[in-house]
Amino acid sequence: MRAAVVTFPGSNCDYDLYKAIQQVGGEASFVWHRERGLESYDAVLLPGGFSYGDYLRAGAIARMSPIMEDVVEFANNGGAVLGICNGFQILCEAGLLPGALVRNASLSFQSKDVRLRVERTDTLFTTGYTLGQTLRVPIAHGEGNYEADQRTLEQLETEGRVVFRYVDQAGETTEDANPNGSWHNIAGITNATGNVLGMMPHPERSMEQLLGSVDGVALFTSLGSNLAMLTN
Amino acid sequence: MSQFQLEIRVKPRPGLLDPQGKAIHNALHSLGWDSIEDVRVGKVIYLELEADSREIAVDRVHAMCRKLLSNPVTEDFEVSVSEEVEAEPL
Amino acid sequence: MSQFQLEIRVKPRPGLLDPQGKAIHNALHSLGWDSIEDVRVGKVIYLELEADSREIAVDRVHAMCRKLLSNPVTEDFEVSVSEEVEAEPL
Amino acid sequence: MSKADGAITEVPVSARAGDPPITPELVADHGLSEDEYERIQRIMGREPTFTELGVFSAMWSEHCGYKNSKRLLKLLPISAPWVIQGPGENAGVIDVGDGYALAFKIESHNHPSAVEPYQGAATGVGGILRDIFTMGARPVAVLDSLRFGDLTSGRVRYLFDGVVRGIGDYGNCVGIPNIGGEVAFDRGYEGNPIVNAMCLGLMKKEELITASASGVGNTLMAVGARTGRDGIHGATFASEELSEDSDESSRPQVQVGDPFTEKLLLEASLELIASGAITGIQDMGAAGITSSASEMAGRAGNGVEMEMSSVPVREKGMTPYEILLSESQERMLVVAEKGRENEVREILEKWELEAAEIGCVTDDGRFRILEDGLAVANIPALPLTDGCPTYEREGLESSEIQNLRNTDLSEHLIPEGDLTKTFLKLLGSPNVASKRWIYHQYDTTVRTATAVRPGGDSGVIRIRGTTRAIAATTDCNGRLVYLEPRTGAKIAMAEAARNLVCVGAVPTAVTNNLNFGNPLKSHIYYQLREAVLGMAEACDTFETPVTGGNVSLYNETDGRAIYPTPVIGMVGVIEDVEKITPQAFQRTGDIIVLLGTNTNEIGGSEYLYITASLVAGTPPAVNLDAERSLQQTVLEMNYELKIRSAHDCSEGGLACALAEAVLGDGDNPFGASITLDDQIRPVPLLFGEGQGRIIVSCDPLSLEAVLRIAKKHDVPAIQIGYVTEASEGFQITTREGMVSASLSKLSSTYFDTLSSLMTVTTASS
Ligand SMILES: Nc1ncnc2c1ncn2[C@@H]1O[C@H](COP(=O)(O)OP(=O)(O)O)[C@@H](O)[C@H]1O
Ligand SMILES: [Mg+2]
Repeated sequence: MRAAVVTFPGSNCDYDLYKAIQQVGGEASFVWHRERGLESYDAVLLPGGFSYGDYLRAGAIARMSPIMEDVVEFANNGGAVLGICNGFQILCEAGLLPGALVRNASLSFQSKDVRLRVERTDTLFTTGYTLGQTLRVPIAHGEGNYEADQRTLEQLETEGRVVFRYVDQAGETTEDANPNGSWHNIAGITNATGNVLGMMPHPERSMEQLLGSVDGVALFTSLGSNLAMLTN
Repeated sequence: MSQFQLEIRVKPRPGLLDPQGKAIHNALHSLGWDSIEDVRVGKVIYLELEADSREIAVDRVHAMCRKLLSNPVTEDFEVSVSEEVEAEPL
Repeated sequence: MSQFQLEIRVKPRPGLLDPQGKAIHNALHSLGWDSIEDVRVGKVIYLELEADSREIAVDRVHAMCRKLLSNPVTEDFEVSVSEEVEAEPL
Repeated sequence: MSKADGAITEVPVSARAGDPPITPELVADHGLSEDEYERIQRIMGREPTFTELGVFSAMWSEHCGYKNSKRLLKLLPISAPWVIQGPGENAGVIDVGDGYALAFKIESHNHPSAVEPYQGAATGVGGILRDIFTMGARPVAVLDSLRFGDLTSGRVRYLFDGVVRGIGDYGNCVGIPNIGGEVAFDRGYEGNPIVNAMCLGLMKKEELITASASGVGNTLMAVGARTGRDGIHGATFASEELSEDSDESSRPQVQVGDPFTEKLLLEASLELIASGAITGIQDMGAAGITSSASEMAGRAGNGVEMEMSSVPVREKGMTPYEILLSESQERMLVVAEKGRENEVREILEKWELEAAEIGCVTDDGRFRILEDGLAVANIPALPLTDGCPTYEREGLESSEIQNLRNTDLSEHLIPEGDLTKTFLKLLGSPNVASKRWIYHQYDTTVRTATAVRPGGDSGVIRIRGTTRAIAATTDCNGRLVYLEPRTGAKIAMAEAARNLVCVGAVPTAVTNNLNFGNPLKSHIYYQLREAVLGMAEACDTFETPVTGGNVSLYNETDGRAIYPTPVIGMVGVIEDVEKITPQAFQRTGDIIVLLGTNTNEIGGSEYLYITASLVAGTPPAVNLDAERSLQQTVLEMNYELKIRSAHDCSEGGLACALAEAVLGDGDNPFGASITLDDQIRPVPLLFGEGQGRIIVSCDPLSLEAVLRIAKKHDVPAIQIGYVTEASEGFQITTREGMVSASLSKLSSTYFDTLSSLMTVTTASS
């Protein structure tokens, strides 16, 4: 897999994502937000961080970068696009995913391990998981509260586009398990065609037991092997 | 050409959650101000702009709001001109 | 008793750096709006309040601003009444 | 003009129109004594201009000139074979093996945080990050050491909340994980919070760069954010006591941090250093351009000339005085090699930042400032940076503290009521309870290197591409330093080292932050000197040299000083990341062993504060040699893979340390069954803060080896119990009663205290 890690001024999880791709045998390259052209990549990854300081709204200014036109085109052509944390926020601002990520209900930044339940195992990113599997992955964000209008929310549920939800140790979507107030404990969603995934938690930080968890590995291996199948 | 001072108020859409408004509401209550209702918190952006007319200035700022300054999914905006100063002739 | 709708604008004090304003300014520039100057970003808070008179309502909100809604060290505030509705007699 | 400076064709200095005349009042307002002003006149050979007075005032402030601490700091051991850079640079640097060097330093932002907690703390983090990356190192971790008054006060909650948000928002945005710190709440810090931030940076050894203005003719460039009117005279301000009206008068001095610009500046600076286009780089920190330029000139033995109208400013009409003394954040001074200025500009442009040529390095040893070509300041650089008079004062212990120390505590040795109740009260005190409410607001895992997050004895960052890791901790119990400064400082050192060995790290070097009151008062000077002496002795014994630090004096409100608080930031090296030892128990059936000896001491304990609102008595005795043996014992057990957990005893004593070891991060708690056989009353036994104790747990099969290793080092070791299932609860039995609680009770007591205290509204006044 040749993956582009798109970096914006203020991205700070770019290197972590780059390393995650390498760890699963992929080939990662940084693409600076002012560059153009993503034709040569199999996947486009938008990393976490604070693009433009998250000033105005998280992702709002980054979404205006030249490279974003290419990201939109890449996604519209069915290319695999993954946005993590700030990357998710940018994807929403760019209209590639519906809804918006607003201030955490607690009004505080939340940094800790959460548990996620896998709700879809038929996307490019999640074939390596089993349905209902619980993952332990860190979050670190101040604006991860997923919001949309009622119609969009219902559509997401009826079309089964929620990929990850925050759950408790028992795997239940309780209020206590919800770190930011997201509607229906949403932690990650996909677009209608399933090729764009946005998620607030950081699977790229769950790649080694030494650092606390290896539950993110399957996401990157899924992506790698699915892309390999597609190109063959 | 005149110089305009504009004020843009961006506020959460009615019906959507406003955690900040809720927190302020609670805080005011616990400080004893209890006859308060319906607290909403938004952003206000001030900027100065040169334009041929007030209408053009406002139009331009509306365009900025639609493109960048507000998120149509969660926010509404209002623009007002707070001052107009004739630019000095060159 | 009347019901008042108030609008409170809290903005960074002049002279202090406003990183958010700066970033928005730069973003607007790079989108081609280049005749813009002096972008500052603040908060706007809307709330409703019951009080005997407009003056009392404003006074009360001033007190809230000093105590909670604004940071006296870094921010200035302005209060305006946007609507007054006679409360229904009981 | 004095001949000695070698000045031949000296540019005449013009007094600027509009500058106030120099009067004794103006001199005093600048924080300079009459003697100091005379000295300035001798150095200058004439009366200084207003601009020059401002420059001297900043450079000779306590903050930059270390007037009252320099002589004491000389007493600290600073060398060891692994020290690459000792005190005097932006940060200390040590060799951590495999070709890597670690830059690290701690810095205070107490005064700004007292006035504006959010921005004060945020800009504190910004400053310490810059100190690290200007050495050529990439910041990889931050820690924060905080002190506040009691949380019952709304103002204190406001300060605490603002400080934590400020630290979090800044570090999170730049993307540097927080790996630990400490916080204490005590009326001794009411009105005068302490906010110290420590940063660690890694580099390859050959990437080290120092901050000196070398190469005559090279170009000085101002890089990063523009200069505004914020924080003018911050350095002088930080060297004064706060008074009732500080709030009002110091408002214009508030600096606002911009972490986004910092992140860009960080990347740009590391790229600049790697490019080789620059020979020196320094943060414009306290005293702004003035100190960065004069210090860089001083280090190289050169001079500098700068044109003020070339400095990019944020506001119109700024005077040279204001530009020179502004402490606007996120700015750097860079020395570009002549002819390579464009490379510098290009790198900065890529990162969407500005770079402006503002002057050059000269050979005449002068600090010369021009405004539109006219000299407005012309000062010999060396006396400016090194000529600040230093003082040695008389130190005398106050009798009040002698009396406190001699307080009869015997009545407090007897527990009031139920032991379990007392225990839970202590475990739920803000000083002992989990600090989760804080570090859940800090990104702790960004950069994917955090092997031990906040919540353990030390934070640990692995070095990618090697098997190594760095551990770091900050420690100081101000109450103990207050009661007996020398002992208290040794205890801070001992605790820091224990925290390091508990994760398996060899204590290697120290940075420190001396937070004290007004040194002109003899009892404060006494505290300062004693604390430095205690620290020095411990540094010698532990072989942990001091490579840098920070001094923050005048921490007083309305004449009342804070507890003397010499915060120790200690770093250690772990050779094999696989051997990192956790704090929490790991397996049911494991044996719990206490290393060290329980004592009858309760002086200065959290127990006294909680139950009797007392800060009194003699601090626990500390034996540095015994501490050293204890450290070596734990390290050997770790190295031999004999222990499964290790946790030291500090605030709250043995009982609270055991509770922390069963709870872990709350996710997967254990139970424990403990029997303490000592002939000691239960209060000091359970809650006393006797030094030199570490709790380890091991597989029953390793017990013999554990006891053997302890014996070899002459460290007392005794089996005190074993790890059980959580459902079996937590019990400690003593000869005179027991503590017993369910894990859910322990857990809610320990984890929920801070957050429930902080959900109460925090108004700013
Ligand atoms: N201000 C803070 N920032 C980050 N972590 C903190 C802070 N205060 C405390 N912690 C963390 O909470 C844990 C307990 O702190 P403390 O009781 O001071 O530990 P110790 O007694 O071992 O020094 C440590 O892991 C520490 O790093
Ligand atoms: Mg400890």
